[in-house]
Amino acid sequence: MRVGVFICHCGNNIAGTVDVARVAAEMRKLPGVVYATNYMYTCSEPGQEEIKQAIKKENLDRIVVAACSPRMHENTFRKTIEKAGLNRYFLEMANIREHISWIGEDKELNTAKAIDAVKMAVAKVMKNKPLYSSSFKVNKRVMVIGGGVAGMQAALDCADGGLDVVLVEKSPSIGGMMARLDKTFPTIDCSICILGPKMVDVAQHEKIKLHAYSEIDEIKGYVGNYQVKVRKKATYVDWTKCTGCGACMEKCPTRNAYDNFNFGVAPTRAINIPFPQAIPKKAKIDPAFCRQFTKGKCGVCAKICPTGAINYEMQDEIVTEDVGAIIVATGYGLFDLDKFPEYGAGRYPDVITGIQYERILNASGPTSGHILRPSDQTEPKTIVFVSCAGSRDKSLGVPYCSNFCCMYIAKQAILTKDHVPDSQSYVFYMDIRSPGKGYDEFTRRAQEDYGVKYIRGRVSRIYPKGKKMVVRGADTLLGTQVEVEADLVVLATAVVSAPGAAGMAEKLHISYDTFGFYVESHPKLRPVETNTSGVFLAGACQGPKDIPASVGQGSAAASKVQALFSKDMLESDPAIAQVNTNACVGCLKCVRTCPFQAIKEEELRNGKKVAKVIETVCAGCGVCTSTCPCGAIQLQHFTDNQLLAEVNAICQG
Amino acid sequence: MNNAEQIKETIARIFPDVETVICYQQGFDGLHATPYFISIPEQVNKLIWNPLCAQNLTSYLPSIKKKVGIVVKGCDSRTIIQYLQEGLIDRAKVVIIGVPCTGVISVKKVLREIGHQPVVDVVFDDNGNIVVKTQKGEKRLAIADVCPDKCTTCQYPTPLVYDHLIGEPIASNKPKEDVYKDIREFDAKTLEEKRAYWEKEFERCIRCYACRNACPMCICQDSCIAETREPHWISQRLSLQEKFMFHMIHAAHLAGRCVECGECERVCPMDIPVAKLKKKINAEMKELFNYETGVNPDDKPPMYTFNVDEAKIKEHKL
Amino acid sequence: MSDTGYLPKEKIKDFLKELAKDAVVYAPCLEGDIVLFRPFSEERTLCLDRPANTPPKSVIYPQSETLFAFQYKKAPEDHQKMSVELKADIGVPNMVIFGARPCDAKGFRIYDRVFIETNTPDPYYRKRRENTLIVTLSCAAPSPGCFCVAVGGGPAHKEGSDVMMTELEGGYVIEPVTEKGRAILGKHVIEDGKPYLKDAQHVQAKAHDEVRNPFAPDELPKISQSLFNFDGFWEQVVGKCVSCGACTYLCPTCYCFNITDEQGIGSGERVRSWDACMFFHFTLEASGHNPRPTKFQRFKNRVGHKFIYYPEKYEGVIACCGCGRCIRYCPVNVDISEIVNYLKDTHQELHWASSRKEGTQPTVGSTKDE
Amino acid sequence: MSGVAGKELRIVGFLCNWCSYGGADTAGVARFKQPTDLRIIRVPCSGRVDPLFVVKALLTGADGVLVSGCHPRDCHYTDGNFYARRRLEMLKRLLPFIGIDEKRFHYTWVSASEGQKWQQVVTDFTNQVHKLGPMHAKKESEG
Repeated sequence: MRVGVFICHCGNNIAGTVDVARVAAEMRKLPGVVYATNYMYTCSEPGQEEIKQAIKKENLDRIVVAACSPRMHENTFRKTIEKAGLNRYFLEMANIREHISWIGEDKELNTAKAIDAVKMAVAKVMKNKPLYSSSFKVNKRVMVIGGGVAGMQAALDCADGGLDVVLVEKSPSIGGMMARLDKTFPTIDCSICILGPKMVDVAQHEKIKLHAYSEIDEIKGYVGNYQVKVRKKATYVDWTKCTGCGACMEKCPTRNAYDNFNFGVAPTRAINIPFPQAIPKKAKIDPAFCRQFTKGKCGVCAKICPTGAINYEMQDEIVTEDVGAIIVATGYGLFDLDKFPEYGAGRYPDVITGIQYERILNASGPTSGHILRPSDQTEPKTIVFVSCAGSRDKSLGVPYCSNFCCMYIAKQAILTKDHVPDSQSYVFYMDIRSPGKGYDEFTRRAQEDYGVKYIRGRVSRIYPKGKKMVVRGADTLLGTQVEVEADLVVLATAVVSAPGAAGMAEKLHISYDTFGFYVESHPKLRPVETNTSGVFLAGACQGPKDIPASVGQGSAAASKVQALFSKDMLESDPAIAQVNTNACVGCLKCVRTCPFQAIKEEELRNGKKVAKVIETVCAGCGVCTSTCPCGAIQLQHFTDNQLLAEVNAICQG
Repeated sequence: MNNAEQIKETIARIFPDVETVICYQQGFDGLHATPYFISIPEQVNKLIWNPLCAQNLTSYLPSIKKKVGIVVKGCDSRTIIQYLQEGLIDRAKVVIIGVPCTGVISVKKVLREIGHQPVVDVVFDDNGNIVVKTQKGEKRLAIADVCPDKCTTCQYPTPLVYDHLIGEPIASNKPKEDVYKDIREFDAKTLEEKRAYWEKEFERCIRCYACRNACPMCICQDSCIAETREPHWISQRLSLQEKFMFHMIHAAHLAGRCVECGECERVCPMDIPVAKLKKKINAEMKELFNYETGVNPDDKPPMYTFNVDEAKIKEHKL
Repeated sequence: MSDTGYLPKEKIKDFLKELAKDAVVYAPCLEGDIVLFRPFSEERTLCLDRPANTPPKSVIYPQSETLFAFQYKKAPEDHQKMSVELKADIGVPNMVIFGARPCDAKGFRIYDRVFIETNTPDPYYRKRRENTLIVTLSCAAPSPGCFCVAVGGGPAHKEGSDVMMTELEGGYVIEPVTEKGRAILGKHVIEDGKPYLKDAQHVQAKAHDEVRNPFAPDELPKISQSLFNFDGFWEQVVGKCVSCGACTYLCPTCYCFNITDEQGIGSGERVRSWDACMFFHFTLEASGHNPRPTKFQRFKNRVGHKFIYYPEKYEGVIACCGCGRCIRYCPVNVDISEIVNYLKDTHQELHWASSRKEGTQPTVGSTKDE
Repeated sequence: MSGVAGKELRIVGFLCNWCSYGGADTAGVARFKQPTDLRIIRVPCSGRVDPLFVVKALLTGADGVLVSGCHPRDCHYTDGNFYARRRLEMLKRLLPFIGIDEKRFHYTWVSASEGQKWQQVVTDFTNQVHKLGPMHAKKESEG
């Protein structure tokens, strides 16, 4: 065996706190290691070239690269050695940057640790075996989960690229949060005016199949071959018959149903079409409010419906969609108002959230675009906006910035002035965050042209005084207490992960962070990929994002899918479980524990019963290997002997 | 003995439905019973049934492909149930002759009592005693005093599964809470004491693998990782470390599977209390998952399943 | 100096201490309820009233021994050049096995033929053997299952021993067997044993009569080849065998071994360790093929080795000393003497042959009575 | 021989690739300083960690072993860490029975985003093992 070891300086990142030359010198002493060197930037082109040259010149057959995390560059170096004629699995990486040089302060200890890490990698690489991928067919259909602006963009880009798209939307209409906004910053475009045509494009695109009011029940399979069970929730209206005429909604006797679309700013009917531009424009019954369901009698809509679309007996329907990739664009949620007792939110009708104010501003909203405060439907003259309502507050579990509130507050303040010229808006803020193109100019316009008063400080309490709401806070610039008597208070509530985000991640086998936002493959370089091959992210499900960023990610995710689908066949990861039929005793405990049902029983020609791995289904977790008592089923590249070699390298030296 | 006659009758009846019946015959001396494979009914006359019939015969079942009859005691029947849980035998291919048991004999304990003398004769009286005659005289021992430890806390004297039951079922008269009493007592020792104890015991191990091969749940047998190089868990050195590792492998692989038949301990030529490790794990399985091996064929062995929320597993704090 | 010595019982510890002055003395000691050969020291409890559970074979032929250690060395000036440095240590102290039984001592003679009396003697075994004095205690009574007299031995058989001791009421009569053993008589605590020799011989003769001979009236068992080669026979007689290694590891005459390289990073050891023909891995080939995949074939080999192959090679000497351990400690009490007895019986042969012809299951148990 | 004599003890870590190995990377990227004793073995999933690896390490020279995987429900392979949890809990309870302090073995869940938690886990566990001292030297003095 001829192992070559390459120790990367990573500039000063590693060499600063690890004596790389000494590590290389120690490696030269190891049997099997015939070449060890250190290099400034091993991942650079000349660095990779050096590896290739050394493989040829020194006749190396196994390579250890000690550098950054394998999560960063394992693939890079696998390709490098492959180009030099070695099997890609003859590479091992020792992570001496993230796990050593960056976290330890003592150079001597770091160096000793690096020596161990590389020694472990050498021990392991000597046990490595060449592995070969097999290829399998890709189902070139893509599923987009979430019909907000990010999901719509992704769906349209994929469909325009010729892919069949299945778009799944949880609510009765696509459009997401953007469909609810009045105008968009910093251009003050009408939100639905720019979104509406896109929604129609989605509805009319022959390559897009839309499942509205549907949820994901189960996802099975792997990249190229997912099977997704979609639950089409019962609407109690046969959408093949419903024309969206709205007659039912008009005649519905229940007038106090909660309006999800308007975030409860005003009630709606028990049967409703969420908004005029809804896609699909179909009615749906809310059984929590419908008298037919709560009282067992009514039937008004059924009588009134001209096409006989009402069906009170309707059940959820499960459909299975086979797709090759999934784009997740499930958006975000908003911080629960009840968590601000000191702001009286939820208790005082005139303390509302930013999104509710959007609906009040919106011409198709419950007030038809007139600014009327919820308590008495009068026009407010003094309006206070409270930014960071929850955001950047560790004690509330939201230490992060919600990204776009500063901007929409400025927009809402400007719009308020447009609607009510004699009004005065105040904004309590921590910092103004306006880094986008034209954004800072926009917040300045609010202050300079629209006379919005920005007060730097936090609001401590909001309480009623007669018809007014007293907003008490600090002005940290002046160092004084301030009190503003407001007619309406708008809280810029924190952006949180979408309800059920964690459960969705679990179905998708992707990671999510402490806050429920999905984790991308790399924060810089793989922003729309996930660690699960074939699953991509778009929009605010990954973290708070404004419209342009969401749209950009939608397109990015679509292009990733296009790239993935540009091949007819995909290469499988050969690091999967393999059965040694000589050693297998056929107890089939692995069949019980495999999370993917990737193992089945097989009868050999001599009648012996053994386990068999279904290669395309095995995901390479290795649960079977640690289940098998006789070591007969081994996860390739992470076999018992390979891991024992590492253990022994540490423990026995 | 009455039971012996009944067993013989039953065996005669189940031929030729079965090809073989596994029961006991007299071993090389009066103190030993040995497994007896009967393939024609006439052989049944050499069958014996007495408290020397301690061995758990069910170990042979998974390797036998043809239809087989077997004589089982209460404790042995747990193995069969565990096999069923794990799908290791086909119930339709086993005819179980269950015999309620009031306790068997530990030959090791008897030998200790008689000073390891060769026995001349062994008889059982009607009062639960074994009378052992040697060159140096006669010794009358209460079976209860020379039974294996497992009998002292036996909860299942009557087989839990059978096709034919010999005699009347017996209920256990041993308190359930005592089953793991020995484990609790041992656990109360200091870490140093426990470590020293095991090192002293395992040092004697000669790696003959009798404990493993006699274990009904050691299904790997020829593929046991204690002997393979691929994977290579332990070396051929005879160090304490290797012996310790072997016994940990044995214990870990029996986690939630050991039926506490005590075969491993019974057969150990070096008198190592190997069953204790497994019993400790069983005690934990009971505590963690309320799981008891070999009592319900529909149970799932706890190491091959999970609950999303584990009621008894708390996250460990540092 | 007399040819016979006598060791009063009360002086036995002094004797051992005297022996221990220039040798490591292995003696049967009580550990819990079992008896093992251990380096003797004051704290240990000597146990001579029954044969030890394990024979003393590991003293001379350890269960696992390092043949040599190896280390890879890199040339300091050129790391591409590597050499292997070997280190073998066969330095062995003087040893005494005290209290072996005649069968145990006879076992070493089985090994001697294989490891010493050959063109390629084994230096490790030879060195230990040469450095070891074997002081044997004759058996006053048989142990459960033993049958030494049936395989050419006896309770006072002297082959393999350097010294033979015979227990009398007050002490041990000491008869040197070899020149090496004769030196014992010069030890301080040893008295003149001539007056006791007759008594000792009487004890020995009495014991000889008490040992069972399962093969009687034959002097040595003669095995019927046709039955030996009939698979059905083995399937019947060893169906209950669990294929463990207790019989072989406790056997004073089993000597099969395995050689493995136990490797670390940059160094390792070549280890010789006992193997057991009852294990599947004993004959497992690298290809995965196993010429003896079943326990029946393996058991047949064990009997064959002891009663056919070894005698064929070494002048009719049976490689079994009849100590009975494999019977006593077998988890399922497989009785090798019973099996050999079947094999030598010509009537049995006829029976097995006829049952084979009829295609019926031959049955051991029922024919034994016929 | 791992561990700088006198300064370090030998601690072996088994980290799942998707969460905890990433969490350790995140901690590194953020330069969260940690004790240097830990040697990390990357495994695809905590479900790959046979408890016997832990035993092997502890018996052959490790003073402490740390296993870390994805949080329950967040396993990249759905169920791997659920199996790991049962197996490792079994081991945790068995160790004191054979005379090994269960504090020498810790299993926990750290996600790829929890760099800070990782720093805490490594620091606390290393301190805990140091408090117990070297396992193998102690054994010699016992014997």
